[in-house]
Amino acid sequence: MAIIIDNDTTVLVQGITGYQGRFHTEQMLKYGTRVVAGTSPGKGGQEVAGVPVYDTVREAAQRHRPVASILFVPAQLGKEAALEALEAGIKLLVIISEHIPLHDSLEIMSFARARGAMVLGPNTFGVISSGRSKIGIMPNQFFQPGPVGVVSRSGTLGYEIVGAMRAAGLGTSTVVGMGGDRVVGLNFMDILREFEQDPETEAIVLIGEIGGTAEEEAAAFIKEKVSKPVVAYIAGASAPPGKRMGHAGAIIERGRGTYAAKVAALRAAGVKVAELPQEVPSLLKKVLR
Amino acid sequence: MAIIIDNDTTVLVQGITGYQGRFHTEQMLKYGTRVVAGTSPGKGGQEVAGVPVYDTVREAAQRHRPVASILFVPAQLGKEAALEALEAGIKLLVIISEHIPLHDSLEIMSFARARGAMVLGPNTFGVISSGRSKIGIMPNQFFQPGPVGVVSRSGTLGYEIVGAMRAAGLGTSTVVGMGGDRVVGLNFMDILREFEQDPETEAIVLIGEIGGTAEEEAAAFIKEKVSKPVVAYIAGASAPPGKRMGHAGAIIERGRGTYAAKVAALRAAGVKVAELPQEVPSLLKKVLR
Amino acid sequence: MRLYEYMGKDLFRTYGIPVPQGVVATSPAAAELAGMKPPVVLKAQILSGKRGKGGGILFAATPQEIKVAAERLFTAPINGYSVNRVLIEERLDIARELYLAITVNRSLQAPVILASAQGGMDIEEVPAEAILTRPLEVAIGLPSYVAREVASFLALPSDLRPEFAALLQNLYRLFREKDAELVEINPLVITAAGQLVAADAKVIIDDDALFRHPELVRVEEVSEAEAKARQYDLAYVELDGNIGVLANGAGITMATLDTLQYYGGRARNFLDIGGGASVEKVAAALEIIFASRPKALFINIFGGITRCDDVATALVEVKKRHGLPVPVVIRMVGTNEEEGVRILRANGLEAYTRMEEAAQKVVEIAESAA
Amino acid sequence: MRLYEYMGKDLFRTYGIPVPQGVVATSPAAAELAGMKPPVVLKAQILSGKRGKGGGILFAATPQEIKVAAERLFTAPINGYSVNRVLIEERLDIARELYLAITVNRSLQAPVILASAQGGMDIEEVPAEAILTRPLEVAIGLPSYVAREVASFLALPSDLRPEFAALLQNLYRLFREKDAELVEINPLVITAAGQLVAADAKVIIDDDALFRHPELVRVEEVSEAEAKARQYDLAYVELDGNIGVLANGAGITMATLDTLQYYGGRARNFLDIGGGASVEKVAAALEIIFASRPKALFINIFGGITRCDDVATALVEVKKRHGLPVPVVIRMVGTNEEEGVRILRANGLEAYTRMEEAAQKVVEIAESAA
Repeated sequence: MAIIIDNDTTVLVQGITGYQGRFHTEQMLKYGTRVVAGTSPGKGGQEVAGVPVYDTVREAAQRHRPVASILFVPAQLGKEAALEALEAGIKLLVIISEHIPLHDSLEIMSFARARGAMVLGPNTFGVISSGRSKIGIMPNQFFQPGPVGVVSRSGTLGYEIVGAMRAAGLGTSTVVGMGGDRVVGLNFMDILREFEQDPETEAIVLIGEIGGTAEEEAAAFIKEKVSKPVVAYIAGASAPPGKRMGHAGAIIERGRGTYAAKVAALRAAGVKVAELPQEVPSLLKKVLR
Repeated sequence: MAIIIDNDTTVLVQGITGYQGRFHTEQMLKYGTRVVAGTSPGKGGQEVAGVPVYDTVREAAQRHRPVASILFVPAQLGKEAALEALEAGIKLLVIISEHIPLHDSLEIMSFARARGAMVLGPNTFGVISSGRSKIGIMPNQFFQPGPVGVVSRSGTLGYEIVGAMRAAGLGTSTVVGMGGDRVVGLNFMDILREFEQDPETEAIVLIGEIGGTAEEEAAAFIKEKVSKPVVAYIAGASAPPGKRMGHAGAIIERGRGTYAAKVAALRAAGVKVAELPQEVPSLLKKVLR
Repeated sequence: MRLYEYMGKDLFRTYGIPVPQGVVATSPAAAELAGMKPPVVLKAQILSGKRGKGGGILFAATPQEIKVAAERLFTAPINGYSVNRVLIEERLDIARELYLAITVNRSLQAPVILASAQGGMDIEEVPAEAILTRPLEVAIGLPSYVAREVASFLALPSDLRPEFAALLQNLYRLFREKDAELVEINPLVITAAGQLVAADAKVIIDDDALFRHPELVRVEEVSEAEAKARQYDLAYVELDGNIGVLANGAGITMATLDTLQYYGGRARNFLDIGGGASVEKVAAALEIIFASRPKALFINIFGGITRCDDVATALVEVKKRHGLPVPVVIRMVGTNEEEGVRILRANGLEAYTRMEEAAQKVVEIAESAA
Repeated sequence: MRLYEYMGKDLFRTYGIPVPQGVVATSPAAAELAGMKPPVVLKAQILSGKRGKGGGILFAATPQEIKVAAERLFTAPINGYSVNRVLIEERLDIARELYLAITVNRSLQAPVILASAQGGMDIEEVPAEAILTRPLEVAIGLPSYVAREVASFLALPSDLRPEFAALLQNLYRLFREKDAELVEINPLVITAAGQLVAADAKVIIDDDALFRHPELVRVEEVSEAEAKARQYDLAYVELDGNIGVLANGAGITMATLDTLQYYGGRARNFLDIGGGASVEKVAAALEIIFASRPKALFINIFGGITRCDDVATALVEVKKRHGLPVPVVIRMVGTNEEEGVRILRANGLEAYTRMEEAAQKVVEIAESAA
């Protein structure tokens, strides 16, 4: 058992006929994901890589009962696509799309809470249970089974660190993308809670960045509730305040969300903080027996 | 243990300084209800029958942690009062007010579902755990402890039947008002489920009326899930179609919600249906050993 | 409050829902002068279903036929309703007829869309499997994907779907913003030219929400007595029996009517004085009932918030003012019962405590008076 | 997108939020002719905090003083910003200063009201217990009871509360309808005459939602390079170091900057080409970086959706077109790595596989060039 997804998780792809949707559907199928259906308004009846396409999520849901959905839709349509999935009973929403308006994200999260559904993202690379199944856009080749759970706010940096771990012989249990937006669904705490309970995970890597207080909250949670060793890397040590560093969420606002504050909080919670991404594997080796 | 409320249930009164609020606060206190606070905008700092009054539910909730709230507010303000209570964490809402607009009720129910809260009403007389506690407007003197659970869409008819039962020596465990509006919170099924599990309840009286399909749904539920004997009385045998018989909910629309259909469904589910309210006690005596 | 078809169509127009070209005429002469180019359809504006079967919808292919049809509609009542207005509309060239409505589902506590490809007939006669029932989340409303689901069910051609989505979303806006209990388009027509047009409009507004809709014209189809009852906030319905009924609480009033019927009587009315009625209100209620000329009056009070002495006092006052025109049978128990009975006795009136007994008595009196 | 104060106040006016009387002048002469009756306050319209401390807010009690103050504001930059507009407003007779804002709380995933009775100063300096943080339910919005809660916390006099409730509800409407990240009134003034007035306005609109707000004037405070980057959908930030950086992914780009710093270097920019960038986009990115005249360029690609060969091709094309103005250090791993390296080699370029090694190298080069 991995966290959030496993071999049996049935997946819907919203926006399956677009370039991204099509490409990643193929990649997910290759990795072993149970992609059962896709949607694309007006394209109902087509197939993508053998996966049937429907006009509406409701129709796809009634026929194939997907548990999760991954969204490859333009940002302007993100809110409707997310609500459509939630209304149709989807319990895990993976929102790849970037630039979804902030107020749209608030509505998505509000309705997801009302429906008791989990959301990853927006602006996430998704989630991968190494060697079993993935719902996301991460390159297949980096993810080898192993004892380390990884949660990251950013994609490529996550791959970079997972790649460095793999080079050092350290595989991953589940790798989770939290999403780079200001408002995202599951946060570090939610995912740490899962890793703490996951028998396959022996150590946890937390990849954060400047902006917001998610890392500080994670630190408080780790102190109280996490017995497994945690290694962290925080991006943005050199970032000036007030500038949005790529991710909508990566901004030091009014003196909050700084690198220093996050590292201090994590260290105080007993987390080993790497100064460079490449230090993560060696720190991991120290904490893993 | 009674259903829905017990001795410990802490109660807030919204609209406590009005005539109705004040009168029924006194009556509830007399009956033993733990009324811990009241609200009335602009009247914060006052007291009603020794109960402290606040401007907002949030303030009252923070200080007194009520679990339930009873609403005595004008219909036009009902929606805001209900949302205020739900937002502040109230888990049982008893809406006495009548004439709350239909779309306002829909919003209340939608938000109550999102918050996992129970709603009785609108247009209910409330709920009473005989001899222990009441949240409602029913006259105190009729309710004596006993083995019969009662659920009713209407108030006075409920009192009439409970009064007839008492005259016949039959007391009540809990008496629940479902509310006379078209859209109400808890329905017969929800309440039957509770009675079925309540060790203090040996038989159930269901008092319905024309309009809607709540009685038919109750009948289906009884057939499947209720082992305790059920006696019913349905008002409106003589009502013509298309006329609203007092209650907003009591109307035969497009041939649906008729007396005949309800009685047939209940009888098919093994329920004894009384032809006159006064027959209820004798039917009860037959089913109670 | 149910709106006349032409009022519903005015609302439709405001909300961007396409309706046929048309004018309202208030007399046959006005119909002739309305300037509608035949072929047209003339529709009696009455609040009754099955207007077509009742002869309330007529077609006219020439100006002469318009005149004849208008005269016919204005002359005789349709389904028992007299006609004050006739809607004259262009005759549509119909390719398909759909059914589309939004209403509230009690069990789901939610708005629902009802849609069927079998429009133009009574929806009651359409088999359930031919009707789509799509509940809506009030927190979300009606996003375009819901419209896509409905369009899919109706198998609409893809070029009509954007238009249909806009129509359905506008209909929902109307439903919400105007506090409707029901908005129904039956039939929703697809014309031979491929246009969507609402050929009929049934809109019912929630009476409890009228206070926030001063912009809506009030449709009053109530008697003088009903208007007076509304003024006193009494729930009153005229019926066709001969026993006047005054009771407190909707459920018990219904049960009172049922009990009378059980013993062979028929109520003249449903009148619920509600909880905690004042002396003045009860007196008004009595006057409304007496004005309907029943053969007897049955007062059934189960005192709770309503106090027996208040009801007794009101009855005695009316008696002193005008006398009691018909025999009165009183059943009275509950709050301040003794005081109430004392007041009645002091004025030569008696009260029962058992409802069946009192009901049997009043049926007997009414029978003998009839 | 942060709005100028005067633009925020225009929005406030549209939403019925009271603001001081005022006019915007674009020159000292215009300020003189604006016809504002002293006493007034003149406020430099710049997107900087702490304007007061920076000399950007001046008072004038006579027409002569208006002239002098306007000249001063237009002459010298304030906090490093040159002033193109000055807002001249009536001077308020202040009884109390409050703080009021609506923004988004990331942890709660919800809008929050922030309110304090200690207005007029930087909210960062107000102790937490003097600030009310009231989360809002988006499904519900801001009903009057929320306004009552806030008014209660601020201990507003009861006669001001209806006015305050309206103001707060209007502020929330603006926040939602205009897709704001922040609406802030600091100070919200209670005048000696007992009126509520928004003495300042800070409004930040969500850039991701600008597409649905054609009605909002675009405030552009970006360099030419930033404007060009935006056009190519590149995330670009100018910094003050001397090593140009091009990487893919926001997190890895930040980490690249941090790694350079770790080894004693400083980046000239943050530039994230995003996922799956085309040759054309990468070429544009390179041109933007070269135009900023760095001493060296660091390309750090961890290929995933982005293909190494595409980046290599773009670099080679730019090289062929203009030559490479500064030394380039490349780290390249991942998708199509081998093909990318082959293209580079064929054009006399080498690539590292380890990020630290490459970072150390480029820092070294930049140092020696400086």
